[in-house]
This record gives sequence, C-alpha cells and structure tokens, in this order.
Amino acid sequence: MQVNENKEFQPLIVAFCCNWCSYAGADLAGTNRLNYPDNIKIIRVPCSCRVNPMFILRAFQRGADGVILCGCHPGDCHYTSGNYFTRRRMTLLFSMLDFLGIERNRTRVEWVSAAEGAKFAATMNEFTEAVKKLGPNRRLEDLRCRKQ
Amino acid sequence: MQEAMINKAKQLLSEGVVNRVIGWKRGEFAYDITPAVFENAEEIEKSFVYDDFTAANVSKYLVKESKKDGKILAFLKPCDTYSFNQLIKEHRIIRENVYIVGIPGGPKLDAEKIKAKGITGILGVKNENYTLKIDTIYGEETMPFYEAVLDKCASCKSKKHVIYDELIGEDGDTLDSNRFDMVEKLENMTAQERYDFWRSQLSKCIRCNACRNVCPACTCEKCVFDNPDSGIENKAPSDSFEENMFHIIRAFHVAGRCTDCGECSRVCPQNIPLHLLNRKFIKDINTFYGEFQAGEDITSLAPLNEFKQNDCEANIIHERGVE
Amino acid sequence: MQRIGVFVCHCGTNIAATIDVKAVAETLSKEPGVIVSQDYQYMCSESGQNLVKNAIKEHNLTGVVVCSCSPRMHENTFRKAAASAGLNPYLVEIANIREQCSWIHKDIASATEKAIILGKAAVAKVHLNAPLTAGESPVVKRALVIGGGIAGIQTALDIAEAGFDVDIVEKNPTIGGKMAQIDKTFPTLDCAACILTPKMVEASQNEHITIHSFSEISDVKGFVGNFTVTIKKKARFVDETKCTGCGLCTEKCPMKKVPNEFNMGLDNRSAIYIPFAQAVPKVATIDPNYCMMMKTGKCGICSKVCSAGAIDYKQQDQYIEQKYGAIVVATGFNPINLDKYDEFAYNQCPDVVTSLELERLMNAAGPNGGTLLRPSDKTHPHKIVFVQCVGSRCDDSKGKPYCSKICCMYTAKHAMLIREKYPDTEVYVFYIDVRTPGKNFDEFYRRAVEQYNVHYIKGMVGKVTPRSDGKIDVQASDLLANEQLHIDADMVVLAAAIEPDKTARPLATMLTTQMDTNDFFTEAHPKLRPVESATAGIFLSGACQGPKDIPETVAQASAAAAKAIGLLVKNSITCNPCVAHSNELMCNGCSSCEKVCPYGAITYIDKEFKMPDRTVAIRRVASVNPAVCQGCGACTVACPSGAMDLNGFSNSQIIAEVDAICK
Amino acid sequence: MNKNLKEQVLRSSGVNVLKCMRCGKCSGTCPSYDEMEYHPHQFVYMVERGDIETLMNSKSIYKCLTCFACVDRCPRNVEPAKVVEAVRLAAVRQQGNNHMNPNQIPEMLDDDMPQQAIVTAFRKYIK
Repeated sequence: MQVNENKEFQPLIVAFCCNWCSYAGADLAGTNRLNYPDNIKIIRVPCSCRVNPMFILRAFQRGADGVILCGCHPGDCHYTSGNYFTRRRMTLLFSMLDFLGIERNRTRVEWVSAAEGAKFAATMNEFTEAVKKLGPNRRLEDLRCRKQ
Repeated sequence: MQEAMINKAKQLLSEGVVNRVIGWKRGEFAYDITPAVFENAEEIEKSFVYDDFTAANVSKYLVKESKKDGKILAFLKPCDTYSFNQLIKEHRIIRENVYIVGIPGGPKLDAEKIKAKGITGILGVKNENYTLKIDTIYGEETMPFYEAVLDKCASCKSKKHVIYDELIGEDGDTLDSNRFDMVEKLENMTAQERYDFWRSQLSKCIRCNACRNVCPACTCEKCVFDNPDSGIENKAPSDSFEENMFHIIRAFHVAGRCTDCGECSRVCPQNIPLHLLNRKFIKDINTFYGEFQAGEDITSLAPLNEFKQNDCEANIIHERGVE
Repeated sequence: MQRIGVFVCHCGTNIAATIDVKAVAETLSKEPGVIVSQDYQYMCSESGQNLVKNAIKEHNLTGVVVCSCSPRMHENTFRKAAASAGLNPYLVEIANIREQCSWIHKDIASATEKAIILGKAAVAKVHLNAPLTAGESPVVKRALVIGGGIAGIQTALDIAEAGFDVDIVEKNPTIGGKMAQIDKTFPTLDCAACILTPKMVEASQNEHITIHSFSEISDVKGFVGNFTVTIKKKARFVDETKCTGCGLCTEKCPMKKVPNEFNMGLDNRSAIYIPFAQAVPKVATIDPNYCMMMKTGKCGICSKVCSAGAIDYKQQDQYIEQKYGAIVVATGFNPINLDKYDEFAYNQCPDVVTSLELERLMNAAGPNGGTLLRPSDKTHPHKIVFVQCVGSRCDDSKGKPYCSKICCMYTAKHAMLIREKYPDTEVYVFYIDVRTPGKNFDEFYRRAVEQYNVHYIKGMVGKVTPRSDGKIDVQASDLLANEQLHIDADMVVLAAAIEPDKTARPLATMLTTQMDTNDFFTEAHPKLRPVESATAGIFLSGACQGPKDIPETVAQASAAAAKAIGLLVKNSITCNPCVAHSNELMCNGCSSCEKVCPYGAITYIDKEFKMPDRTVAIRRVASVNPAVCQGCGACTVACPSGAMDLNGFSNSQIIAEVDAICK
Repeated sequence: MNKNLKEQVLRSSGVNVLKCMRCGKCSGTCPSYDEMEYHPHQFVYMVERGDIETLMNSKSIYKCLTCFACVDRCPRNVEPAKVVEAVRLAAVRQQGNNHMNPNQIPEMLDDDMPQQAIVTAFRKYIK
C-alpha cells in the first residue's frame, strides 16, 4: 500500500452499540451536535452481550483498524445482566489478543448511558486518536481483504 | 499396573457390571498408543496396553460410548477425571453408563524427546531409578527419565481423581505446579516479541484439526469452523489471519471449560504450544475472577457463564503489563 | 432474488444540508438487489410513507431500507407502513444517517461517504432479514400477590376491583404485616389500625380475593401470562374452615409462656394463638414448638374446649397448584438484627429498644395497654434518647449502605407522641442528617422541634452503658456545640435499619427476577418502569423494592396493580419476535445458554434424531420459549457451537453489516 | 493548606477521609474527648481540608490513646485513629521542631524520670 505522506492515516473503526443505552447515547451526541470523527461506524445490537468475538475478529479481518464495544453501565443493562457477561467475555478476549501481540489499544469496551451523549462523543474522539497513533492494523488483517 | 487393570477389566466384564471396556492398544510403534474399546476378555488379554507412553485421555470417547447400550468401563488418570467431570457438567456424558476405575497417572513419556536424543527404532522403555533404559532395534540406550517426560506431565496440576467408582492404587493430591511460568514469560515480553513468537508458532499450523479432535472440550455436534453459516467457516488457513482466528476462537470457546489436560499440544504434529493459549485464559480467569479449575466439580458455573457485579473492567488489559 | 427498495430522507435540511442525498440514493441503487432507490423531503410524513408503500406494491419489494433518522425515532413508523402495504414489518431496516451522521459531521464529502457506507450496511443486512411473526401466548386471568402487608392488600384490592381473581399468599397466620404492628402513622398521627383493619376486612370479604395465610411459595414455573405456582399451606393444626375465631382455646391453653412475635417478644402468648384481635383470617394457629400436646402427647385442652371441632393435631402441610397470569411481589421488610452493635447495649439492657418495639410499647393493644413504661421495671421513663441511623448508611462491613428512609419521620413521630402524652419526659434525638422529603414531612419534623421542644442534637451516640442504678449512660457527641455529652437516660430507642425479608432471596431465584446486593428486588427501569421487574409478568409492590413509607408503599401497590391489570385484561400477549432460537441439529445440550439467560427462557428437551447412519439417537437440546425470551442475545455468544441465534440480529446479519462497513 | 503534608498523612494512614459522613460517632465514643483540643471527627475533617499543621501543633495528637474505639464504631470504616496516628507520625518525623536541645536535658532530670525517657530524649537530640 502506498502511504500518502500528505494525507493523515484515517482508521476504520467499528463501534458495536447496545440499542438501549449506547446507541441512544450516540443519538444524543447527534441531537446535541457533538462532533466525533466519521471514522466511527456504528452497528446496532440489542445488547452488548450480543457481540460475539467472531464479529470483532471479522471486522479486523475485513480491514477495521479498531473495534469499540459500548453498552449500558454495569447494573443498568436493559436485560439486567447482559453487560456483566460482556465484561467478562471481552476482558478475556482482549487479554488474549494482547497475549498474541496484537496492539491492545485497537480494542476497547466503554459504558455509555443514554444520557451520556457527551461521553459518547469524547470516547469516540479519544479512541480514534488512539487508533490513529497505532497506524493501520497489520497484525490481525486478512491479506486477501486488503484494500488496493 | 497393566496386569491389575486387565484383571479388573476381566472381572467387571465377567460379573456383567460392564459390557465394554475403553482402554488403549498399541499401534505400529511401541510409543504409538491409542484409545480402543474392548468387548471381551480375549481382546483385552491380547492387546490391552497401559505403559509409560499411554498418555491419551479417553474421556472424550465416552461422549459417544456412554450413549450406547450397557455400561462401559473406563480407566481414568487423574487429569482425565477432570475432563470427564466437565463433560458430565455439560450433559455430554451419561454418568450412569460409565464405570470409572481411577488409575495413577504419569509422568508419561514423549517419544519425540527420546528421538531428539538421536535414539530411534524404539522397541520399549524401562524406568530404572529415573534412568530411562530404551530398548531399540540397535541395542539398549539410556537417558535421564525426566528429560523424556511429556511437557503436560512436567507441569502436572493434580494427582487427585475428582470422580471415580473405584481406585487402583492410592489417590493423590492437587499439586503446586509451575504451569503458568511460560505464560508469564510471554506476558513480560513486548507486544512485538509476543507477536513474533506467536507468528513463528501459529504459522506452522497445517490445520490438521488434531487439537480440535482430541480436545475433550471440543465436542460440538458441528464445529463453527465447519459450518458455512457461522461466518468464520474455514477449512485450511490461507493466511496469518486465519491461523490466528482458528486458535483464538478455539481457545475462547473452551475458556472456562478447558481443564488444562494438555492434549492439544501433545497431539500437535507441528509442536505448537497450543496449551499456552488455554493456560492464558485459565490464568486470567484465576486472576480476575478467582481460582477456578474446570472439571473440579459438576455444579459450579463456568466463569464465562456467571459474573460478579464488581468484576474488573475490560480496560484492566490496557493498564497492566507490557504493551 | 431480493427486490430491495432504498428510501433516502432529506429531513428538510437536517440531513440534506450535510449529506448529498441524491448521491446516496444514486450509489445505493447500484447495490446488489436494490431495484428502486429514491429520496424525499420528509420520509416520515404521510406522503413519504405513501412513497414507500407504493414502491412496495409497485415493485413487489422483498426488503426496504430507509436512510433517515435513528431507528429509535421512526423504525416503528416505517414498519407499520410496510405492514400496511403487505410487506412483513421485520423486512425494514433503518440506516441512521441523521443522529449518527449528518448531525455530527461538517464535511459534505466525508459525511456523504459515511452515509453511503451506513446505507450499504443496511442493504447488506436486509438481504438476510427473514419475515418474522409475533407469536401470541394466552393470559390466565388470575393474579398472585406474595405478601399480605399493606402493599399486598392494596394491590390485591385494586386487582379485585377490576374484576380479576387474586390470591394473597402470606407466610404469617394473619395478613396485615408491619403496618398492623404500628401505633400511629406520620405525618397525620392517625391510628394505623383504624386505616388498615378495614382494608384487611375488605380483602377477606371480597369475592375475588382468596387469602392463603400461613402459606409459602414453594415453586414457580412458567412465564408471563401463564405461571404455575405451587403454594405450601403450612399445617396450623386448626381447620380454617371450622374455626370461628372465638378465642376460647387461647384462653384455656395452659402453655402461656411463648414470646409474642406480634408484640416483638415484649410479652407472652399461648401456644395456640390468634396474633391479634383484628387478625384476618381470624383463625387460631398452634405453635408446635410449644404445644404440650404436640410435644408430649399430654394436654389436648384446646381440642376439648373447641365447640367447632376445629383442632387437628395431625394436620399436614398441604400443597396447592394454581395458574396465574401475573405475579406481584410484596414481601416487605424487617428491622435488622442488632447483635453486632454492642455499643448500643441492645442485648444487655431491656430498656434499649428498637423503634418497632416502641410502637408496641405505646400501642393500646400492646404489652402495657398503651402506657409507656420501661420494659425492665415498668416505671415511667423521664428521659428518652433516640438514636438515628443504627445500621443504616454504613460501610458494607458495618451494616446497610443505604438510608432506610422512614426512620427520621417515625422518630419525629415517636418524639412528638411522647412529648404530647407525657410532657414531663425529656426527649433527645441524635441525628446525622434529618431527611424529610415528602409532603408535610419537614413541617412535621419542625413541629417536633418548635412545638414539642424535642431536643435534636447533631451527632452520633458513641456508647450506651446500662448503669447499676437503672439509668442508662448515653455518651454522644454534639458536633455543633463541639462537646461530648453524657445523658442519664431512662430509655434508649434505636432506629434500626430495615432490610428486605429473608424469604425474598429464594423467592427471587424461583421467579428469575433480579435483586441488588442488598436483596431488594431490582425494577425493570429505575425511572421509567419502577413497579415492574425485568422479568415479564412479575411486578413489585412496596418495600421489597426499596425502603418506603406507607403512602409510597400504597402508591406503588396501586401502580403494580394497574400494571398487573393491564396484563390481565389482555386475552393474549404479543411476543417480541426478535427472540433467540436454537438450531437443534447443532445444539450440544451443554446448558451454557441456560446459565446466562436472565429470564429462564431456555429449557432442555430430550429429542429423537435420525442419524445419518439411520439409527435414532436421543439428544438433549435447548428450546427457547419465545414468550419469555426478551432477545438480548447473551445465549448466542455463550453457545460454543453457534446453534443459538437471534432473530433480527442474527450472526449472519451482523457479519454482513461488518463486511459492508469494512469493505 | 499544605498539599504535601496532606498527601503524606493520607498515604501513611491509608485512610480515605472522603468516606466520612460527619456523623460524629468517633467523637461520641472517644474516651479522651475532653482532653483533646481537636476531636477525632475534626481530625478527619481537617485532614480533608488539608489543615494539618494546626493539628500537628496541637497537643491533641498526644492525647489519643489509640484505643481504636472510633475505628471499631465508625459506621463507614473511616478509621479516625489511624488519621490521628498519621498526623502524630508527621509531627515526629519533622526534623528539628520537637527535638530537644542538649541544654534542656539536665534541668529536666529528676529522680522520677525513667531511664528510658532520658535515653529517648537523647535519641531525639538535634543534629
């Protein structure tokens, strides 16, 4: 891939947001016109616990440079316990990715409530910056899926 | 030991307690011992083997065998009993259909390690005061016993049978093993070093599926990797991503269920230390959620199937160790 | 072949100002399967909806993607429109290009690019959408109320009022609960019995209400609209149908040394007893731990004096099974055990009492007939110290972390009543904060201070020491005067923290409802659904959900009743079709999914399968009850074999979205 | 307010003074209350405000019996006695201020003075 020196690296980031808190938080960020980078593409899931590690790997495979998972704050899950399971699953998965030497800052879990539009925007700004610093995802990509 | 086991098997068969026996028999080479089901005393007399090369865990075979008519006798080493228990917990084995005789475990030997010493044509081995006497077609060779022990036995976690109907020999205890040493060593490397280490290992993977087929936790009716609808179907790793993905997902699927029996690494023809991935999860589970040994009992909830409200947050990963 | 229609909304300038909607429509029209792609000013308007409807009919669409505002705004609108045009509503997907695109980005080129990607993801997903039909499940027109305190009684009365049968299950021999033990109520100071007992009688006489007193829940099965509950009627050794409640047996019973629970053990009752005069049902109960006949086989006096022949020493526990459409939990509270607070000398000195004990001491039906006397020597106390927050607002290791909420008000009430009735008595109240939010509450507290001259002291009591002269030394700090006080009190009253009843935890397990770490039931939403549990069909009434005073309890009880009635009036309930389902061919029967399901929606069945080798195998497989499943998807990830999937958010749909975004 | 001192006291005591809800039970329970100029609850509050020098200069730090009644009874596990101890330590650790001058020692000697006290006094000898 040719690196254009003039153009800043623009990462592709997939954000999984639970329908009840984080997706609503993202909507609120929009309603309040709080800017965050267009690198973020949101996928709506009913609950953060719906996110299968396979989806995250799939995103990296297809060229995502970062994946962030947002759910309700612990204790506030619409389904009462979903995000507690998410927390354990993602802690272990991210730990494993880290163990395999994949940059740990490409993955993140954040709790964003429906009232935290500002937090959503701030989190996305911050995460995009962090991923930008890491550069393109090379350690967990599928060469066949690399964009020309 | 082999003699006592054969006698026990014949006795239980003749008493009608069981109608089959799962044990091991010899393959082409002396060190090539594989699980086998015996249906009568003659077969047992003829080919039942239990020796220093008999490392295979027969628990997984009981998923199918326990669903057949009649009761089957299974000889389980301590490490095998953990796998067996875990399978009962997951309703994969019908407990009533298995008669378990607990037998003392290893340390078992690794033929590869003997061969690495340049010793070939192995016909048989004998352990005399921790010197291994190896009978080969070229004559007798010797080497220190412990240099030939399987990695999984060298870091044995327990000599205790967690489930059995009767025991041959004495029951042991759980051990303080050093099994997390290598995981820790890797954790203390930089991310680049870890990445290089795992690339060098996982790139050897030929996707023979031996790890999956031997793993007592991998008993799915249909594996997600064989399922075209799963989104991650894949038969052969065509690049680094798929090499990684298979082993990440496999380790994740057995996380909290893996009893650390070490069979995956034992059977890997490419000698990839796959057990390190499972141990990493076990170590994380122990650190984050409290000590947990899969298969220790049949009632506790798997760590990924329960939670505490004050569990650590996922960002603990970002805050610790070496980037 | 899919025939998908894409509809891009301008939302006036809300979207169109930052996104080139024409370009979006144009680009998406080239996506596979898309046969019509249009843009319009306001897609949610009637003419916008007609555009969608006409396109569905005209092009015989198999899927619709609307690029517009958040699905949280108008997903339902477009689903309804699709349904009215004959397209299954679940074949509609929304691409959120307003809240999550046009409103947050400024650069037209990049915002348009992002909108196209979001649109492509929605198209990719809709390719895999399956038509879903919401199932229906019948509703049993009967409600169960667990707990017969004021909360349970009020809920039952309201449900009965609406014409539905309702059963109250109460573990004690009588309904009435804590309110029956209370003397007066704040802030009006009217007598608790005078307002409660008519309600108790009303409940017992209502044709729709059945009271199972001295009973417990032993099992709950089923789901919303269709619960099957097993009620254990504990043996009371008296035939309820025969007993007239005349009370002769209780008078004649020779065993009179049983601590009286109703009076907090401050006096005694007989082994056969009726808790109090206004008990409902007014039926005697034999306490087998004290009854001479039950213990030694010698006595039988009650049986001899009972002209109704109601006594039955051989009575056994009885189990009744009953079906319900809705369940209301009203298990209430108890004051905490004060054993670990040695500094207050509660266990050393009979004159250190809890507030609930004080209620009984002051009650006309209490041990002293309404005259306030010290329990130790039955003398009139002249100095009384109240200690607030005993066991409330503590670190977890020291007590309850929450504020018990009712103590400030009942202490003001006690102080006022004592000063009113015994003006020669000095009353001190040691407080940390006085918390009086509520109608007429602060006025009430100020009256205690200004009109009744109760001494409120900011500070906490450090140590209570009974003295040999019968006085009690109360050592405390006065934070405002910055000095340490010693008061030689005659009585000390502790405002003990309240906690949920001990039966609540096992009940929550049976009901698969959630509890917080303090064992209070968790409501479905702390603000918007405060009387529902997260489990459909289970409602919460009263202090089982959190500390509450009587007006709040009654308000919540009626609210819970309204919610239950709202469920019971329906003949059947529509289920959310976006539920999990298990592919039986792949299911291992490992129970992982069952363990993570917060609703108990997954059960296991043994099912016969024809194997490839023509044999028949019986396998244990998961089965999801679509009426109970709420569609969170926790099970789909717990399932190692990928047998469990979620309608509307299937693995392949989400992966298609990921692919479309990452392409 | 001395930020370093506050941090030192917080660190050496291990106490989170923010947990205090100002109930005063510590002072209500303190047996040396009347001996003290500043009382246990004030210690907690003043440390939170960072007003530590005042406490260090007060005799109160030596009046605490370290009986731990306040620690035992504090409903929120604030552990006031540990704060008092930490302030006392801060005072002891100060170079100079509270140390004795050799000239002072002889005039303090009398028959009732325990040997240990004299040795201790010399240990604190100003350098």
